[in-house]
Amino acid sequence: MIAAALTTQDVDQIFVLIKHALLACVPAALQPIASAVLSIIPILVAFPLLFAITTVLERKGLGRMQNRYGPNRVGPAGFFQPIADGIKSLTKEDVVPLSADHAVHFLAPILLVIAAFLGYAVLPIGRNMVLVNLNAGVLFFFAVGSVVELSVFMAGWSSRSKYSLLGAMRAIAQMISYEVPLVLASVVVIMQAGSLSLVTIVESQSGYTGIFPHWYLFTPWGIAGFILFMIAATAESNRSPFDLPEGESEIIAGYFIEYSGFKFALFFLAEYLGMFATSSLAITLFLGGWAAPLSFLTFIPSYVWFFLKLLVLICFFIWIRGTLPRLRMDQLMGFAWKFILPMALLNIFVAGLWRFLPAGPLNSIRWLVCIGVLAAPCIVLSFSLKQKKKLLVRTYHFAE
Amino acid sequence: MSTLTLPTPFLSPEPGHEERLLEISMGPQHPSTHGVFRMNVVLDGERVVRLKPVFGYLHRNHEKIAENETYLSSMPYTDRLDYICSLTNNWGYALAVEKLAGITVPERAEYLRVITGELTRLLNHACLLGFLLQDMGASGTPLMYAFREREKILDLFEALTGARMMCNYMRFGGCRVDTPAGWLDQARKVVAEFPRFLDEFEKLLVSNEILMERTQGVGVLSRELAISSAISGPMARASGLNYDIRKVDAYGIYPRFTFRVPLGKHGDVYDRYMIRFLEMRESLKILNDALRDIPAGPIIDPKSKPRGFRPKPGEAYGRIEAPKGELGFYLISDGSPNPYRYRVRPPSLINLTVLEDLCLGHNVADVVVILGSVDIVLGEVDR
Amino acid sequence: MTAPFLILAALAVAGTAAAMGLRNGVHCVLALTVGFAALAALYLQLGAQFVGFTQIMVYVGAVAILAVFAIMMTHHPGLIEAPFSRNWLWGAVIAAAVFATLARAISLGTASAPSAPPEPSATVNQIGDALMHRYILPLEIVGLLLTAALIGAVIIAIDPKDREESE
Amino acid sequence: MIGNGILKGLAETARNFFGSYVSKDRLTTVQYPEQHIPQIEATRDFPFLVYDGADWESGMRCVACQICEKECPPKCILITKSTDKKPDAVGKPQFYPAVFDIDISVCMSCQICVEVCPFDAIKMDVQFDLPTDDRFGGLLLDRHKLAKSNEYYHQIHPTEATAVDTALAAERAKAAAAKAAAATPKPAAPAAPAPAAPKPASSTATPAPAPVAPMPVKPAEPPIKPLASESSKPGETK
Repeated sequence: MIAAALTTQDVDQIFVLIKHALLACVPAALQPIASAVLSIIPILVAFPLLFAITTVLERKGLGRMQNRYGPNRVGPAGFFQPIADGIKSLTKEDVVPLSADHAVHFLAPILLVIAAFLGYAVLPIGRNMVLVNLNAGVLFFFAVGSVVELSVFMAGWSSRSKYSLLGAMRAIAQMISYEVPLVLASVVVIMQAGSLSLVTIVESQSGYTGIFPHWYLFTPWGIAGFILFMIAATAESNRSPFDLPEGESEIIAGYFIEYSGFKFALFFLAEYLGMFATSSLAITLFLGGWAAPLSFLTFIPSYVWFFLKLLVLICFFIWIRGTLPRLRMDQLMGFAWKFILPMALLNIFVAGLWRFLPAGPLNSIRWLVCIGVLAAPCIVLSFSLKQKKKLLVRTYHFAE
Repeated sequence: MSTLTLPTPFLSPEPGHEERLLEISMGPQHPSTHGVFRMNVVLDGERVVRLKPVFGYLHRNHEKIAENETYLSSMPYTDRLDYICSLTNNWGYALAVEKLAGITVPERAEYLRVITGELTRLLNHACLLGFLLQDMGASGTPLMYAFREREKILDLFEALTGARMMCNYMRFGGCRVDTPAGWLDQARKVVAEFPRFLDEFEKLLVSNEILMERTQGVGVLSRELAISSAISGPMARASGLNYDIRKVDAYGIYPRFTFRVPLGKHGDVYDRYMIRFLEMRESLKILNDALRDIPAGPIIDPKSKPRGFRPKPGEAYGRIEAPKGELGFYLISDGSPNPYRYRVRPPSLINLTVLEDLCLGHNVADVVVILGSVDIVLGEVDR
Repeated sequence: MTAPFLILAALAVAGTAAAMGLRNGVHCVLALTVGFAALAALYLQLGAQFVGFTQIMVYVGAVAILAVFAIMMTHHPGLIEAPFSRNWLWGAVIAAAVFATLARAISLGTASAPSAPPEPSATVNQIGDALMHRYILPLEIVGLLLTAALIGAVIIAIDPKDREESE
Repeated sequence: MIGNGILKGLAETARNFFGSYVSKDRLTTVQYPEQHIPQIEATRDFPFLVYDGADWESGMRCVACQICEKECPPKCILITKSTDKKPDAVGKPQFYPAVFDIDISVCMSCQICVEVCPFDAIKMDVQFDLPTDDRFGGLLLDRHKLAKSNEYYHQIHPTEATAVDTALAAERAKAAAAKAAAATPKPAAPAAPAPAAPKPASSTATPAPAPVAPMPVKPAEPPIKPLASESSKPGETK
């Protein structure tokens, strides 16, 4: 009976409706607090759960790419593995180095996790499902992201270990370097949408032409911006091939080498939360947020689309991790400052060009011009590398 | 951060910079030191200013033990030198003893030695490339592919010798057992399928830009330094040194096979990587020929006996082209059942001597990659 | 004076006071960061989102990190040997003078008038408009200055050996 | 064009990802406690002592000659000779080991003892799951623990065991003939009749296996410890 009464719109808004129903039971004086709690709890549940699922997916996916099974012992097809891991990390001894700065050492993982969670406050997870619709949502997101750097430094410095210090230095340098292109890559969207509010940005992409959506991805600057954003996001969340701060084969675990037990798990949690958050931002900025990819698919609830898109991006991250070797520190910085940053600036120029070039019948010319401007430096770079005989597959001669 | 003063560094930092140096100890417990190897690295930022290799954590007194054992009893110990390539170690030792005692090897045994030796080269190079990429942070994917292929070769070894890694297969004057029925066919199948792995590997990583960026121009070993430091094996050949003992000494029946020796030009990590890659293709040629031509016949010289083996007084140095380089065994006999002197020339150790020269001025991350490209096995370095 | 304001103000004062009082340099910076964050929260409370988030981004994300790096680069990371100068009396006099000036300015200013807080009207759009129209020249000058500083920093950072090679 | 190699690599890992669901060749993992790889006949692990007949003590082939003790590279064998004698596998009265210990925590499975044994008394086992919670005693196997029947030997190394039996039967026949020639009133009664001694296929006395059996041999349910899996087919997850 209830199922019959529910329209697709109700299903779409079911969490919002439940929240309102629950709020009605609370005395009016407590309603602001209750509202906040009811909004925060789903996020505190959903994303750590996603973290748990991702760890299994990642291990199984990597395993399959490497022609292994991956974890398959705990629960059905190994999907209860995170529970076992969680119990393990909770019951492990918490070793703190004797010379460590205990207070800072203790605070670092907590601050890191808090910072990682804060970013979700402005992300619209579904239609009408955003914690706070801030006027300067994008700015808030990046501001919170900068707190991560500080906590990484706290972790690395307070451990009093050379490896952690090296790892923290690498991490901070990398995060600061890639934050610039990350922001610049999102600036194009802000320019187009004319707002820093993520809700407005999603709404501005919500129309359809025929069955195809108006995502910013389907513009030249959108594609370029998305690629640049994802590269920067990979680096920002310390994922392979930019996982130098952890650099397992070089500096073992980087800034959290001296952590054990649950604190170690917190670092992993924060890292994955950061990855989800930046991916979510990418979805919001370029992939239409919670909007359905084709107009006739709108009957599926918006939050389902959001998480599906997120899963696709996560799988892409896993795929990249299974394939590529790691860059070196100087190459990483060079890549950020010499390639990604100029390309992001060029992309802003292209976005302006796109805005002022006439649309309509000359649309294809607009496309060609924009793509040409973006592709030219890449082609020049490839050509000049060839001229300099760099990055070439060499030929070898043989002695009989 | 520890401070230290430098006596006479190779690459001296700017004056006043000494205090900023960071000395870190990589190893003996470290994910990418290939065993229990330690490097005391002095860093200026992330740049290596000094590097001191520390080894001996795996020292097992191999040479002294061998001097107190019979000749035959040392054979299983040679398995444990370079524990990835036990069969080539066996071969080197058997060759030295055969030289010492003047034993000949029957034809079928020679073929079996070539087949097992080249299979060993395949698995060593495949694993090395996997490990090298693991050191570069490729999350184990190439390594797992290499291990998948290695498994097939190890199955062959187990069927032939009874053990997967510690084969203990060769004897003075031949080999211990003949091939079981169907072994040669299975070996042919493995060899025929191996190029598929090489193609896969090539597609996966040979043209990868990140790999090239990481390896080209890193850890350059000049031809002159390679010669003056007695570097051998793929490492020397990557520096353009045409020195392959299979060609130079023409030991065993190698002259019967046509194969080419790939030579590098730059001597950097990328060349060392590619030379090994190309060598695998050449090994496959040898294997195809050997598996086609292997004759029937005895597998061990009838004069060779397991008990009471006493070579006449004298000395001998037998060497082979092991996958890692020139593996030599030097023996002095005084006519007793034990060698009077037993000495191994391990390719890993001697190739490792240039590590500091290769690493200076590079990054910590490069140190790991350079060490990986030297291809060491600590069982052999420390003995 | 609402409760959130009191808490945040207390946090800001405590953070900055700890930054002066702590003996460990890195601890000082971390305490200062707490002060910055509390200040940012105060801005947010006043409805100035842009300023608040910029405060976090610039001060917590950049300035604190910069300060930390500066401390690490000095010879003795960690302990500061003599945190109190012998001329502390002069410091106290100057601090008192500054406080008196500011207090007088505030007490004379219009802000002290106990009127209802104005509606927060400075949206991001308006700030952008103001920067791009009215204050375009100062903005460009600041941008040029920062670019020059950036290039200068890069030149200083280049290794002398590399510089010789490139020349 | 830059980025080409990276895309090629991505395509390759994707191919392997899907390939691992389709091709057995790609997913070679054997899930150990449930699955076992087929036993390879030549496999060797730790030595054991062969006995003929039903009684391990009287049927033991070892004559305590101590050659293996001397030749053992890591010196993990300890033998004490008996004071009295008992008939050996051929029927001659011989010493027997009063103590025969192998410390398998020292043993390196090199098979030298098997090679040097003139009596085919010590052979290599295939059993590898020998965990124990007793660090010192548990891994020190005495002669009772080491003694395994000839039937077991046939199960784990059929080709080799057949060759050994053939050679032993020939020697026994020779010994019987010698005894008959010496006109002893009592005919030789071997301590243990060779179990189903097959017809001599070759007259060589070396234990070189004749290339008869196909290479990977699955033992037909050995009585000691089932090595073959009883559970799911390989390639299946739980």
